[in-house]
Amino acid sequence: MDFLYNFFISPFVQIADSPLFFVEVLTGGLLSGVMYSLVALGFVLIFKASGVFNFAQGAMVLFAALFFAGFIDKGVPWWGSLILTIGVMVLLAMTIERVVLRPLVNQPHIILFMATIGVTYFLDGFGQTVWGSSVRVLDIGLPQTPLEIGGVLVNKFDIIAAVVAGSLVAVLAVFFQKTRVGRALRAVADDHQAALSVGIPLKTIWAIVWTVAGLVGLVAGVMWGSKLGVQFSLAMVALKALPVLILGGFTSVPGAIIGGLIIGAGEKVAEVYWADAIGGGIEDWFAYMLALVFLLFRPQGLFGDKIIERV
Amino acid sequence: MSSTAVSAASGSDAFTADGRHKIGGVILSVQNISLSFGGVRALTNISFDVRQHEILAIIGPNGAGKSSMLNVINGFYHPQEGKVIHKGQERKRMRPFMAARAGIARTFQNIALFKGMSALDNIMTGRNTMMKSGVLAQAFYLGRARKEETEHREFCEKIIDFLEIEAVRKTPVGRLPYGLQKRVELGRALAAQPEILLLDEPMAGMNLEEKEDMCRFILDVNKEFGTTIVLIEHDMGVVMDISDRVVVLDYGRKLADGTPDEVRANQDVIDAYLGGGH
Amino acid sequence: MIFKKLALAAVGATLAASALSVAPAQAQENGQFVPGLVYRTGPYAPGGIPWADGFADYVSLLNARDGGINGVPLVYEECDTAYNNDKGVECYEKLKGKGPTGGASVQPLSTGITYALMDRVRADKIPMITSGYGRADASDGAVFEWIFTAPVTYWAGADAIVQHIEAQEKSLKGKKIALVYHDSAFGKEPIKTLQALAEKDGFKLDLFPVPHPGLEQKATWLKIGRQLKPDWVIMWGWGVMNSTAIKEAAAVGFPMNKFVGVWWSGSEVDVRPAGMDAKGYLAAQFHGAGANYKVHEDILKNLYEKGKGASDRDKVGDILYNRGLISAVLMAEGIRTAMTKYGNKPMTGEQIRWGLENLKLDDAALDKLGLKGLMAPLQLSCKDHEGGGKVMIQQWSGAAWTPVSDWITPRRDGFLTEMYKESAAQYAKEKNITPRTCN
Amino acid sequence: MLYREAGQFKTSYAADQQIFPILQDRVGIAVIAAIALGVLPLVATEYLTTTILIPFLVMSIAAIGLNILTGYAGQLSLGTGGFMATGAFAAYKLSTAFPDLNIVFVFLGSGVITAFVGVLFGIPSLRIKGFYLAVATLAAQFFLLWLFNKVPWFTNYSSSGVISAPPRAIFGDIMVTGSSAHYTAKYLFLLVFVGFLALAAKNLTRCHLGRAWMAIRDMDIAAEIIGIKPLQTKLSAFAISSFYCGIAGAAWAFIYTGSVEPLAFSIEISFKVLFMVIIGGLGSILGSFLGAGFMVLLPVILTNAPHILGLNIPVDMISHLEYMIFGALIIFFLIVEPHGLARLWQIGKEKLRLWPFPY
Repeated sequence: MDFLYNFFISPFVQIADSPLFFVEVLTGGLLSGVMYSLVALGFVLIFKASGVFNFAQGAMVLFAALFFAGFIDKGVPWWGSLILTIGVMVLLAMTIERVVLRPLVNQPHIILFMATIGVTYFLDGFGQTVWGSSVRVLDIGLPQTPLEIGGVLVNKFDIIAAVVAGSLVAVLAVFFQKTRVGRALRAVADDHQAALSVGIPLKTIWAIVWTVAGLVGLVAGVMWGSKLGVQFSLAMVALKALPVLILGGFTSVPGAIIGGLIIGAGEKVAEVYWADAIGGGIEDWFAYMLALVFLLFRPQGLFGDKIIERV
Repeated sequence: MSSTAVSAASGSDAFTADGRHKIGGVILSVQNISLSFGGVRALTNISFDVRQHEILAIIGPNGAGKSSMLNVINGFYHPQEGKVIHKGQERKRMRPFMAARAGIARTFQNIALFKGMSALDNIMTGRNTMMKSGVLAQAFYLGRARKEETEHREFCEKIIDFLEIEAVRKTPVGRLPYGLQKRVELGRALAAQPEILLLDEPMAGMNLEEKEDMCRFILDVNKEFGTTIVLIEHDMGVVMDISDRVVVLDYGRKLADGTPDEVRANQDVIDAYLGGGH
Repeated sequence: MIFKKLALAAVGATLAASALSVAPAQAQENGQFVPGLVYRTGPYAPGGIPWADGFADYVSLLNARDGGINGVPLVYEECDTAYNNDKGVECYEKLKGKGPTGGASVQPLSTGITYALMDRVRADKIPMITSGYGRADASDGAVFEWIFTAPVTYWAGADAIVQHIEAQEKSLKGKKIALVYHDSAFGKEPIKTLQALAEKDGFKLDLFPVPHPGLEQKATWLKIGRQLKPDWVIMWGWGVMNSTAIKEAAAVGFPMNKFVGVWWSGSEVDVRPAGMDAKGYLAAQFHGAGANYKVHEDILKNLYEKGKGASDRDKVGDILYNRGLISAVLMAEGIRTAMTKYGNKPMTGEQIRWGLENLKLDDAALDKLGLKGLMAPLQLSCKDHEGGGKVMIQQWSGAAWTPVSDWITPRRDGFLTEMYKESAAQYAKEKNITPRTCN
Repeated sequence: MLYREAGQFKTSYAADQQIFPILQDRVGIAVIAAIALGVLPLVATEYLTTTILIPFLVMSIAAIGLNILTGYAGQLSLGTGGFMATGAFAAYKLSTAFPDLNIVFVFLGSGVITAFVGVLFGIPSLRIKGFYLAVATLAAQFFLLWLFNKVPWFTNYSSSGVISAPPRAIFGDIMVTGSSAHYTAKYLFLLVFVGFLALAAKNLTRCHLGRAWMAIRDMDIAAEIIGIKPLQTKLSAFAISSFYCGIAGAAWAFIYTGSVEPLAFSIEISFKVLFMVIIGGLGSILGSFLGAGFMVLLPVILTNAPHILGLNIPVDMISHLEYMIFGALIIFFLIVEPHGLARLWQIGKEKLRLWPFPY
């Protein structure tokens, strides 16, 4: 009985009691969801263009953040570090394309997936070899102070993160819709062979898409890094992005954003209101369960390409 | 070959002079079938009967809805209207595996073999529905499991002999040439000892010699086991030679239904189909 | 293709060859072998590195300054566990048999590895020292013959923190205290003690588990800071969870001077990433901070001025560095005590256990070691493997940790000791251990 | 020449359906079994047994389990760690609730319990496929760990949430778990267990259940059309795979480490087992062993290699290098032989049939 009350009644009583707090939790959740979306975006870009489930995206976030923070620590001004890190990420994308993807072209998806886990290990080791394993403080002057808007407490940092994510999506949209390279990327995403037959070089496209994913990783790395400090644990944000990915669909940029918002808001509301009923610390699995429930109704995610079965 | 495949018919009056099973009553009947995919009509108001022991060909140009028709018959597609009556019983909405268990087997237009498995294993999967040994018996290869494996293996070896693919029985089918894959697929369907066998373009992409072999196999199957065969085929020569009756589809509608000679004479068919290409 | 084959053959051959030769090489040196299970890599490396440096530096100091312990040199070898249980076991198995007498003692520096090694050290007769981590009930030496929890356990730490809060609040009756903890064996250790204290002192305890690794705590802190509004928050965190918690606490406006972390949540690496938000944050410690002790002077003079230090010079005296140092002191003094009975030669694990059980570090001894003020006096026995260590509360000023309390003595008699005994008895029953009799 | 089957004629289908139809294979297996049972226990040091042989055997069970699900039935799973944890905690509950229950039945029982849990989390596989399913199985991984962490009943209300294996014996007084168990006894007990499990897995995969799995893997729609029930087949794969993973988890907790907390079965374990399966060879029982051996040996070798070569590299650098080499080797192996070590072995055998003649 207690459980039923705690599960079905008490949370709603609490929400009704203090709607302002609910709004606060919801806002907080949506804003942290944006941070997940930032990471999920990188996954989507690569999957869309090459069908590779790039598990190394988390490691790329860490890698980019390590180099960025590392250059700043070495006394390079932030814009210099940014340029240098972009250079590193371009180099990384080209290397991955040459060393990993090209020899594995036409292999089953699971083999490519495994290869990206190999890349994850390599990057984790390489980044730490170069920059060490200690925490690096990354202060790019983002305010952390709380802000009250109409009685609702929000964090300035989270708002900035949302703005950054929004701009990133806008930039990506322009890139995909308006530029020649972007259109080529979309063509490749739709049909590899058709793209090849009209003369779009797959290798270049892959290098470009990995670069773009690397840059998205850099943005995510800088945001997460200035939140948590740059350290090994940053690579684990990938695990927060995966439910976002399946919820939104592997192939959809808007899906990554909407998925992030749903997951972020869902897990915060659940943790605050339902922890009494089922025990706390549920954020770890709740996002996955939420995504799973959505998947049972839409096996391709909210915005993923429809799966057509035929014989 | 074992005679377990022979269904109801028995006695000498069940056979024709050349040793075929006499064509019997209606075994499967499709009535007023309409099927559409998100507004696109694939089949419109189609009705025809399949009689026991006959070879029925479904012909028609590309996109006429032939494969969709087979998919309706074996329960993979669910028509919005109409019904399928199998052995006198109207069929409820069902999953495809139920059709297989009710004695309807098929092959596919684009070969749908299990590429990672050997030819023998592919054919053995055709008999999976008949194997009942439990997990533990299988795990330790004891009693029933061992007996079953050996018995069914013997049956499958007969099919392998019949289809003349002894040399490749242990080869993964992904490595076999196209013609042999088609044979293995036929073998897999035969292994289930079906009453009705649906063949979706069994001769597509074959050279003359391979086609002749395949025709021989189809006729032999029909003759030896009395298996009712519904096949889709583009090669008019083949269709007219081997089938007892022909159903002609065009743009999801039925144009004609009758013996090869009747169909050949049908003006609609000549206009829509034969008149064009042939 | 030929290249491929050659390469494969080469890899295969290397694997085969090395597989045959992985058996641990026996150390030839005629010294006391000291195994070091450390983690300088992995998600918790920021905390593992300074500890390992402190431990290594003290061992090097003994060798450089005194030629070892009573003339027996210490042979130190590290193995990286990456805070990973199976790697920890592998390291332990690799190092335990080295040297003429085997590993002197093992300090796994992880509650998970501690659990994984508990059965093994008993079978191998190697003392395991878990300073400020591991199982609290292992303080009962009658059941846990080979495990030493000196100077303090988590339960003692929890009690000391509550004592400090009581001292600030005068009375705890009706107060609300929240525990934010790493949802693991480590984080759950203090719960039992705090629940007992809540009942005794009449405060209300709320539990907030944070799933590993603790990157996201917004919901937790919204609940604490905006809904529950407790009087105090206690944190049992580790790794990235700490700095995240401090930031989120600041984001909901929770006052830092009402926020106390356990010693694993109270080092420089935890507060620095949080920036100025962390100013005023409190932490319980069982040792002092900074490099202003005689032992540091010796380390700087004997090691760093000769370029032989393990760490950066400015990191000497960091919280976790000092903790590693103290862990090394306990082991070294255990060996030294053992030598008083068994002679000046490399000691076996059993002899070192005797040494640890007869270890007495009073003010005079600490002064002689250059540790006066860095840690509280200790005395261990067969029965008591914790030794009466004390806890102090320190505050982060934005640049350094400064003490804000005196040494607090955890209430062991009649409270913690009883709890240790009860819990140890249950363990003994489960494991079919007959407790030995201590006299 | 060495590996020639010419002259070995099969006169019946039963003979052709033996588990190892070729004489040389039978001899090889016998030799391996003799070494594992007779020689290794005598010569292996404690270090070799406890840090290489035992984890190798434990991980082999898990790899066979995952190989059944992913390699044979084609369902990609990242929930192995969660299922192993289920096995460990089930074994703990069984052995503490029924102290007189023989350890063999404790292990089997924990496998059965895990099988049920596996079926539960396998249900979504009917609708969800590929990477979507892989990520969805992470729900099992995280939820199960959380559950064991959260509900004190699973740990018999231990305050820390850690379980440790109670001492148990087989044949009256030979201890195989707990601190007083001799490492050789543990090893032999586990070895026999693994032997039976591997044999069972091999048999299952060559009987009709195994063919149904592979049919679903290779082309699920065609499989359904020829009469294979997709739900039952997928769930049976989840059940049997989880059975193996459960026993692996129980063996991990009881025989390898002796005590565990749920975090020991974190997602890293799931990835590790997946690596074993892929490096060893999808759809190969032998490959499961090869993969497990590779993954257990590689880190040990990498950690010890600098020492053996006489290089003095700081431990953190070794660890970093280990990561890099590990990652690079995985990519290297995938590029050179995406079908895994088992395929390499097969190619080797084909070469040996002809050797020393080129054709």
